[in-house]
Amino acid sequence: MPGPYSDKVMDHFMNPRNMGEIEDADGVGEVGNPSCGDVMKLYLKIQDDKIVDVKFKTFGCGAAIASSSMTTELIKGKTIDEALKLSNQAVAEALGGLPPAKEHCSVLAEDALKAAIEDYRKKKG
Amino acid sequence: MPGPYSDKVMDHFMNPRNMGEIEDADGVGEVGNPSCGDVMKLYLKIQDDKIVDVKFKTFGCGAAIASSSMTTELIKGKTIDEALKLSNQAVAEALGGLPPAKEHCSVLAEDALKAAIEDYRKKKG
Amino acid sequence: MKRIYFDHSSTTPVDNRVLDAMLPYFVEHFGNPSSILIEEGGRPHKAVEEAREKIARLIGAQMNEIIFTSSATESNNMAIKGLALANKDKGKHILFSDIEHFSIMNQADFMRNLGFEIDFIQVDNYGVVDMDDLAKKVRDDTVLVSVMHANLEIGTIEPIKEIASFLKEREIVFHSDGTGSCGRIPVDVKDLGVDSMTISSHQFYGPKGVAALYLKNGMRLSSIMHGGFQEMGYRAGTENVPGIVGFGEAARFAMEELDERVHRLVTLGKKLWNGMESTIDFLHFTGHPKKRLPGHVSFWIEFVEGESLLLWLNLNSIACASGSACASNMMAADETGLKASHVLTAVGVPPEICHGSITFSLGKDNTPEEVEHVLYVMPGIVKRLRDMSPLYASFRQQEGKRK
Amino acid sequence: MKRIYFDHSSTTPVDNRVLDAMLPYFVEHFGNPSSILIEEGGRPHKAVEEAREKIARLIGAQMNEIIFTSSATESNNMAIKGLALANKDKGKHILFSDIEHFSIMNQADFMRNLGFEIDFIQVDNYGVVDMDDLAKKVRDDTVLVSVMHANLEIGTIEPIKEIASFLKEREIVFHSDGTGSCGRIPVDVKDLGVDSMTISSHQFYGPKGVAALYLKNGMRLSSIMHGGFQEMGYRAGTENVPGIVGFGEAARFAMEELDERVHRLVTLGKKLWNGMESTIDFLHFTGHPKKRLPGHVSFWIEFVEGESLLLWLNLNSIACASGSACASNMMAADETGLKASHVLTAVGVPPEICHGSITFSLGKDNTPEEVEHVLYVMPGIVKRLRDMSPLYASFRQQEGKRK
Ligand SMILES: Cc1ncc(COP(=O)(O)O)c(C=O)c1O
Ligand SMILES: Cc1ncc(COP(=O)(O)O)c(C=O)c1O
Repeated sequence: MPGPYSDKVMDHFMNPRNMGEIEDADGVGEVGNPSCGDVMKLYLKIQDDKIVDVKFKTFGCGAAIASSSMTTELIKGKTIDEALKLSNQAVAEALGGLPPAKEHCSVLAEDALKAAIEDYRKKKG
Repeated sequence: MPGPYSDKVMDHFMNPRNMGEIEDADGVGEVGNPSCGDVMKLYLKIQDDKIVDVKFKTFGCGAAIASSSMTTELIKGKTIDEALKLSNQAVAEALGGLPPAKEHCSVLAEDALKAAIEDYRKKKG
Repeated sequence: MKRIYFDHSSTTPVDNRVLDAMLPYFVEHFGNPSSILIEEGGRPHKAVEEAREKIARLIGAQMNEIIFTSSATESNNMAIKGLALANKDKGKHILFSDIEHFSIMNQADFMRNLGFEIDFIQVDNYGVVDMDDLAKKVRDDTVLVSVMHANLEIGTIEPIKEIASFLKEREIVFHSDGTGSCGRIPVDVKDLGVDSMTISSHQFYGPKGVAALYLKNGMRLSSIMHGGFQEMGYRAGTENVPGIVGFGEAARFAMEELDERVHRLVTLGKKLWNGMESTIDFLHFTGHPKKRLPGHVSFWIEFVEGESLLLWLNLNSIACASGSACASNMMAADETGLKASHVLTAVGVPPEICHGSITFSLGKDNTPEEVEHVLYVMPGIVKRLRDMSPLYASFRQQEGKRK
Repeated sequence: MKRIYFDHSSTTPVDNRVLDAMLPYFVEHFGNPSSILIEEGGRPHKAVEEAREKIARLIGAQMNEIIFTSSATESNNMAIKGLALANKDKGKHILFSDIEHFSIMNQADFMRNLGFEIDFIQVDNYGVVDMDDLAKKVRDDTVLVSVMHANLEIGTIEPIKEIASFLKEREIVFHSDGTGSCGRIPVDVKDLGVDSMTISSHQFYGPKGVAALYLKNGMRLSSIMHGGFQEMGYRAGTENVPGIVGFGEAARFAMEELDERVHRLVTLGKKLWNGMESTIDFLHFTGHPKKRLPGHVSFWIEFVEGESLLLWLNLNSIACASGSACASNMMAADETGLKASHVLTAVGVPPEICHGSITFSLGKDNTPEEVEHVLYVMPGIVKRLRDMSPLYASFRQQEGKRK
């Protein structure tokens, strides 16, 4: 299908990786606002500063879902510090690019990740 | 040919009746001005107040040539008084109508006729 | 799989019979209709006038009340700018309904720069213009009012006749955008009483690149497209002859087959509406339940985002629109293009939902089987997206607690 | 008898190869290019962008410098109104050449109403813009100058590059109407140095109903067609997809075959020019003898009225134009439409002659045999009309006396 979304975006939209919840997550981040169209929730399972499991739930457009999915793939197995270095551009790039009007979706993914890590740190104290 | 001119107009344009000059005309009328695009010259041969012969020369558009030709047909054999009653509408009607932008051509024909008759009357004294 | 096209609000395919009528005018009868002194111009000239007559007949107008343009957008621009400028001695105040298409709405700034004042008439929750609000907003210096005939996003048909008679008493010029109505439902401009109306070819199986403005005899309109003497001086530029011919044929077929088409579409629309209602929970229809375009079903679904729904439908070979059919532009330079639909906001849909609206607009060639297939596919997609939604998860949790 | 079409200034037939490229976009790929989220929109969207690239390549522009419109007239309106309004803080003074097409000229009153001041630049007897007059008329508050690239009535090609560099120094925006040049002769907008240029599809075997405006990157232009987000926000309205596709293909063929076409037309034009010169007395060519469009031969003949000449040629299966190709409108409401051509008046042709001008504009498919046939037919028609002319009679009489 020729369209605004790359094949990678469509692949992650159709087959989202790591979709779901983690019951006993160590960190949870929820960002976005339904009034802007997208809500993203990220669950992290962390052991020894390493992200051993990650899941997401997203209400949003194709780009939002694909960005969430790609973010989980990119951070799984990484240390927290490595994960924090993940920029929204990196997510967009890994997806083969996003239409200009949709770049904010990759920003949302970055924000969700940061919020989840912050939540983890807060919980950890 | 579908076009702005009626078949009658095209017939008189292609086969103008009474085109030419009368060497020893009793009345000659020339009207129009090259700057308005049309010049019409009408020659009358008159016997006993009756138009026994008529010829014209015209520089002008299709409507001007057809109006001249039709005018000569309509007045041939008529008395001067009858001829003077010929209106430009009658000429246009006889031609099956003229496009609005070309109605002035039939006016020109009427004017040429009047000028020729005036010339005749002046010459007669 | 064969595609199921439920997006006739965005555009329609050209009818094969319409294309056949257009074909001779590209190569064979290619002449310029203004070149009527040569044979090449005669046939195209005649073809344009015949098409004009067909459009006129479709909407009950006189031939010389039809001005050809290049799009509904151009007709709307011509009407608002042209009528306001020509009548500005009467006043500077203009009213648009709150649910006008962008091709009306986005003229507001330009008109303000020309010294006009723009106000907006409210609609009720069904998208029907509020006559009381109109009465309240009309002023002594109101010169022009624009209310569309039918809204392609939510399907609602407006009380044009009522508005026209209200405005006539006050001698206010009334333009109605008939993009959604002409060719789809019976339209009689004399009966409606409008002063001008936009008609769009590609909304009823005619080609893109051509439209018309009905302009009532005697109305003053300033040209905004200056040049040669085409279209009675209202709209300059060499005529799009094949486009106009196709538009004319499409109008002829729309007229001949109108009853049949409406009947079919009403039936299909009802089937789709009822099916949706019974299979999808937390579903909200938009627009008026009765006074609406035949075969037009629009709604939003709680906890389901519209674009994702649209993408999944597309992957299932079903074409529809989300948000305004013509308006949503993903290729916008940045995210400012992604505003919530002003139409849905106007009918009171909460902004977070506006992105979730879907419009199914059926056409003359859709079938009951297609409706059934859509009804069969929908619940699965809705479930899938809800399962992904953190909003739905927390809603279910809350619900669980309440029980 | 097969028609001999020598009126390519008025319009051209669509190339069969162009029509073939358009056909899939009426019925099969009918989608709205803005609906890019559904499959139906993808292909049309891509087709529009591919066409944009072809137009850009034809004139040496970037893709994002091409805005599609519905006609050369619309492009000219968009350019003059849009550039003047967007830059009005720089000044209120606008200059048009004396030989601009009506689609530029007839904007003067509208622009004056918006507070602009319009002056006109003179041309010499060949129709070439007088650089001295331009220098004299340019003011500190001159904001915009419009000079066409090639005049379709008299064939003259203007010194656009020279004008552009003169204006660039003064930071004055420069629009050039390339309706007559683009697709006919090599055009490189960067080399010419124009800020905007009009390109017309139906002037080079593309369909009617579509054209474009080249707008140099960085130029400010106010939209005059408000609505959706099409054409980068410069020009709203659903795209005329098949028209745009055809325009693109026509541009591609024009580019690929340009040298060949020009070569052929120069040869045919020379043959016609020389033949006319040697067989018709009291004949006066109009326009520049060298700097002119290939295959374009325009003239007036003493004692022969143009419309009658054109009608007789038509009866002999020869199509040409008299007066301005696009301007003459016999169906005008009254005789005010029959003014002498402002172009011919500007090049110093006496008004009584203006009605007598003829333009032969040849195209890629004309043949030497056709030129020969026209040369064979002309003298008889000229004689026939002179024999009817009282002016010629009195001229001959005078001549006789002199001898
Ligand atoms: C009500 C209405 N008016 C006008 C338009 C503009 O139509 P176009 O893009 O064909 O100019 C639309 C587009 O869908 C519309 O819905
Ligand atoms: C130089 C020039 N510009 C613009 C136009 C207008 O073209 P259109 O009628 O296709 O809009 C013409 C028409 O012949 C022309 O000669």
